[in-house]
Amino acid sequence: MSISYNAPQTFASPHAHGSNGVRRTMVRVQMALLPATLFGFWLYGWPAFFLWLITLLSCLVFEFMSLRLLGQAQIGRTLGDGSALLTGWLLAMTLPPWAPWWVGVVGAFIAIVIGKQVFGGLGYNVFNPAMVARVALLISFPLPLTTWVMPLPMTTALAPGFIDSLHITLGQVPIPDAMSSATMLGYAKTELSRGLDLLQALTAGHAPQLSWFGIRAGSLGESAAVLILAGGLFLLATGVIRWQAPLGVLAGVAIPAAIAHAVAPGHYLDAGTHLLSGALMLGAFFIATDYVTSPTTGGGQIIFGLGVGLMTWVIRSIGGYPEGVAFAILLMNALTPIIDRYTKPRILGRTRAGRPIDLPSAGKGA
Amino acid sequence: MLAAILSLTVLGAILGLVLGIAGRLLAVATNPIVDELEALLPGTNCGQCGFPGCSGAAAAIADGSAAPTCCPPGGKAVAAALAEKLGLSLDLSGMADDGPKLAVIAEDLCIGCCRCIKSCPTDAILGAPKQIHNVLKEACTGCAACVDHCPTEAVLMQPVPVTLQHWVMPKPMAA
Amino acid sequence: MGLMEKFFGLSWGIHPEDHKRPAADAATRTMPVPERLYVSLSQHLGAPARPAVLVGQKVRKGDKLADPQGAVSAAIHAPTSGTVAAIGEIPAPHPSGLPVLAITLDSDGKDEWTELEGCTDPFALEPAEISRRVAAAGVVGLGGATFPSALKLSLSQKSKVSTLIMNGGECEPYLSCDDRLMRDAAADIVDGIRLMLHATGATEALVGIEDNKPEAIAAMTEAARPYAEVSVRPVPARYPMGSEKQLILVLTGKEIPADGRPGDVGVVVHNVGTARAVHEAIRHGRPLVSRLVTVNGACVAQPGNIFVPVGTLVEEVLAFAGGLQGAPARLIMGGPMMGMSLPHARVPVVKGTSGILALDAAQVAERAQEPCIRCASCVRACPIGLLPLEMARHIQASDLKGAVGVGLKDCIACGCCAYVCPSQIPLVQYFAHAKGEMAAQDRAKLRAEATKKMAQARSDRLEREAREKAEMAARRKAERAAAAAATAATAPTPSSTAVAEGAQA
Amino acid sequence: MSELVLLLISTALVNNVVLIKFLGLCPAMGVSKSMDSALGMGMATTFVLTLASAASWSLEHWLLVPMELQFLRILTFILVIASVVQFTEMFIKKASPGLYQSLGIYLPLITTNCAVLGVALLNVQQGYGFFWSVAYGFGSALGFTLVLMIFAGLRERIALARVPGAFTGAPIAFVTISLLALAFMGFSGLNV
Repeated sequence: MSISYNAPQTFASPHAHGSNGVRRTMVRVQMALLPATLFGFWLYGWPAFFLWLITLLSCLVFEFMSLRLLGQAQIGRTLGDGSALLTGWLLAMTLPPWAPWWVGVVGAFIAIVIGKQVFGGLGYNVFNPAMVARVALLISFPLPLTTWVMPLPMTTALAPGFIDSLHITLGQVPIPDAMSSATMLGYAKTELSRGLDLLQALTAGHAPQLSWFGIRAGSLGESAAVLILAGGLFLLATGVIRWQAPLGVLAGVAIPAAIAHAVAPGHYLDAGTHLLSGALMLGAFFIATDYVTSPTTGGGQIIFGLGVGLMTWVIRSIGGYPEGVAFAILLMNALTPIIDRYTKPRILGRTRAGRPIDLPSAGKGA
Repeated sequence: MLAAILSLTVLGAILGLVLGIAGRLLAVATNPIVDELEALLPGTNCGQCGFPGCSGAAAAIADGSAAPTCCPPGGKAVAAALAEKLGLSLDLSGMADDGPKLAVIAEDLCIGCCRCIKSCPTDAILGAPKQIHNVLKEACTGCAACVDHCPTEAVLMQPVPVTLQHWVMPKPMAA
Repeated sequence: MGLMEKFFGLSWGIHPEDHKRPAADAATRTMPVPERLYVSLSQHLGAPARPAVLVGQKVRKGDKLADPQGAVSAAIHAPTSGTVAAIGEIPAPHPSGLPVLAITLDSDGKDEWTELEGCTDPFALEPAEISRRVAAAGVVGLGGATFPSALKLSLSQKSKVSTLIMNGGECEPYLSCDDRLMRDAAADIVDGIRLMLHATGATEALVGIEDNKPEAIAAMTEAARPYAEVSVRPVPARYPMGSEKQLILVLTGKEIPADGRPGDVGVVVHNVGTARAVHEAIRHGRPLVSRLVTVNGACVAQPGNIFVPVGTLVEEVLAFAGGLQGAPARLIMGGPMMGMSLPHARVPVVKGTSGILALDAAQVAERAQEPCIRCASCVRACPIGLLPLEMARHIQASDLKGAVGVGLKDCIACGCCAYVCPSQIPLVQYFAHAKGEMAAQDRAKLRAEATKKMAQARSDRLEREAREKAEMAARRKAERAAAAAATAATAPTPSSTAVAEGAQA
Repeated sequence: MSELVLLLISTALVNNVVLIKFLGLCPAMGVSKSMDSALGMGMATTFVLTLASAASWSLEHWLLVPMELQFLRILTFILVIASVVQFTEMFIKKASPGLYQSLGIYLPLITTNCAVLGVALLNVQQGYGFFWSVAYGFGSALGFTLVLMIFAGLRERIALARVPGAFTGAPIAFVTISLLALAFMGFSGLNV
């Protein structure tokens, strides 16, 4: 019997592979985002859905155009890995739900083109693209980026209909004052800057209420903290993310917040409010865990998380912006190469400094 | 006006004095880099760089009139060593280096004139008048100095054959 | 166990599906000697062996075909009786398919042993004599590294090792030849272990066997029961447990310095298959001419373990195992994690061939490559603590120095990183490429130094010739002057001509 | 004490010389290819800036103001800075030839580093006392070093990335530093 086999090329070992894949990871993250997103659609109505859709589609279009310009083959496969979709999704989660359409488009351009493709595409960007876009939008267009609406669940009478919603998203109808509202952090910042004490401000009748389930003003990724948390726990359970960075972020916010609140409750919000407000949960579980822009080792991820948390608290509490997660993430993204450099794992047979370890003196014969 | 001139003059003088003293105290003996560069070059004086011998090339590289990539027999390895010594970052990708080569003498063309033997910088060619010459593989550096000396074009430069011991796994294509 | 592992060390490595059964449970078969054998001269680490026979010479099984050449090398023996048909190049069992020197042997069908010098009381022999006999039998490490065993024994004796570790880990998926050998020939292996203890002067032997081989553990424990110095130690099944550094760490808790060898911490590691080869060599005087090979993979009709004469072509082994079912995606010599992909099946089995695998596409499970997303799976999987993703990025950018800076030289090429990579990046190929490039650079450097020496020699010669010429001219002039003065002409002295000619040569 | 910390935070982060004041961009772009040389440059600049702050305060208050020679401010400051830089250069050349080589032309160019002169001039405008002037200079230099280190770390990573041809080299460095500046804007309005 003759054996007819000819290797088509030189294969390098190993000749077996695990089943994990990029696409699977991306799909799982999107699955984890789904409950909070659907809840957000219900809570803020059709405009939220339109903005989400526009942002996602724009991301795909800009990714496609970049890849075309770069002359890459297999554009379809790269689009299919789900990374551009995920970036757009995360960006949409942080935008005010009733923001006009161009916010989504401009954001998508910044995220995909400036945040990612100019660095060489997936895996080479040094800043989280969604957060780059979020910060750039906030600084460039502060008004639409800080105009929040009261929750108007789709099932209620006041909610805008499909056509009205299109008008809102297309920016043809200004958001009525009666519907606009403030987020918890924005409210606290405004009241503090008016010289009011938080103790009085938060007990006032018009103060936004904190709620786990999130019937309140905010972005898609902000209102339902518990659903985001659930998504995060799903990712932890499936091994997509690891516990170090999220725990670091939560601890990094909660610890200074608790201390400061204990010292001066009139000036600093309590830890619970910090944890449930803003994009903190989203940031902790979905953005600080971004593989590309966070440190590689567990120790590095803890440092990274703590840094994000601490800077978030600093910016929220004593900075000029009501919300600081996006800034904090960008700052820690910038520090990631330095963290990586100093948290390398120890090589077997070498000291941390990289020199071969010494022999145990007893082990060596004469 | 006078105050301005005076104060500037005095200030300048004081600072100059301080620097002068510091210059004495912190003087560093600089060693001539030319020698170090020459030590890195093959030393065959084959002349392919266009300079008279390796010491000439070293001097030219040191004063910047020649690129560290000017030594063809040295290839990328020597260029990288030179660049590192000079503290230059070098783009070697553009450097023509299609692997090491060996001189081979075509026996049917060789007339035994001994000219190539005289030109070889490492005495790698064996032969006697009216005898077919041969190249010692171990001693040939692939500098190609002998090629032009052959009146019958019997010297050919051939790539060193790849063996099991010298095989290098190809670099993977990036995704 | 999982939780304990997570928190107390052992966080390295991977758990690939082992695919060892049913091949491991199938009874061992012995392959008949094929008509023609191709005995490679490079079956061991180090310099190829030098042929010691002539074409046309008749040999019997066990006759020496080639002598070791240099310090690290091993002798090669005839796997059967017959006639030397040729000494020349054949395709090597290597991914490149480049040629290797080999002795082609035509079998006479008798498979007749030469006179063998056995030994009934080997423990009366000097340790050095055991090493010598092991060397004469051409025994090399059968775990895959094929380091000459005799050299390892004598080095261990010199560095006074106290612990002999027997590697029965066999952590590579699919392979079961060590498992099978431990089940079938436990007594021989234990005898080999005791001989190696005697040869090295070590006081104890620890046999590390992964806990997914309960039959082997039972058989070895039973065989080792009478000997207090040999103890069987089950170790957790985890790839790469069979790696020297890992096994030593798990069994003794000792860590080998990056620039050191196991002997530095008083330990030496041998494969269990090697122990059996030592037993055969010392007790029966039989050189290493055949070995147990696992033939496995979805494309093999009758997977199992087969005793194969060294030099048999892979295609003949596969044919003996029932031939192929369907087209294999890859044909591999060794295990799937570190084995070599073969260019085709017309390459010979060598001493280090632990397995022949014909895997289908589903078993290889390789998908299209995607960009690195820095997920750090590879960092967690690496048993050495390296940063494979950073190394690959440096190599991709042709920055070999940077790659060395993040640990390229400590890489053991175990393949864990490439196995877990979700982007299917051929990390091991990057590292193999970089290591090859660096070796080439080192060779170029050596060559440059040699060139410099030769150029120096030439310029010295030219200088000397010029000086001699000048001296000769001066002498002639003096002689002419003297001759003129004496009005008697003399020829130049013959001796000086000889000197000049000598210099010319 | 806490005021000192706040001044350092304010000068290093909130009013960062490179990212907010856009001073010292030349070395920030030039010596940020590797973290080691960035650290060296940062330390050299820190040394020069701190010393120059002290010297310029002394000159301003003991020479220029008493003699009403404020119009010579830039001239004298440059003179002092140039001398300090010369001294630093000699020192580094002696102490660390490797660093000297990697800093290259940028070391003598600290003289014309606008961060140094800029901080010295700003310092005078602030009207601080001697100690606070030195702290101001030191804090600014700290911010400079921090940005240089961060930027160098990012560039080391980007050097291995497959940046599109049109963006390789300086363009991607500018994109990166602009995104870094974006991140630092988070500190703006920090109420310290």
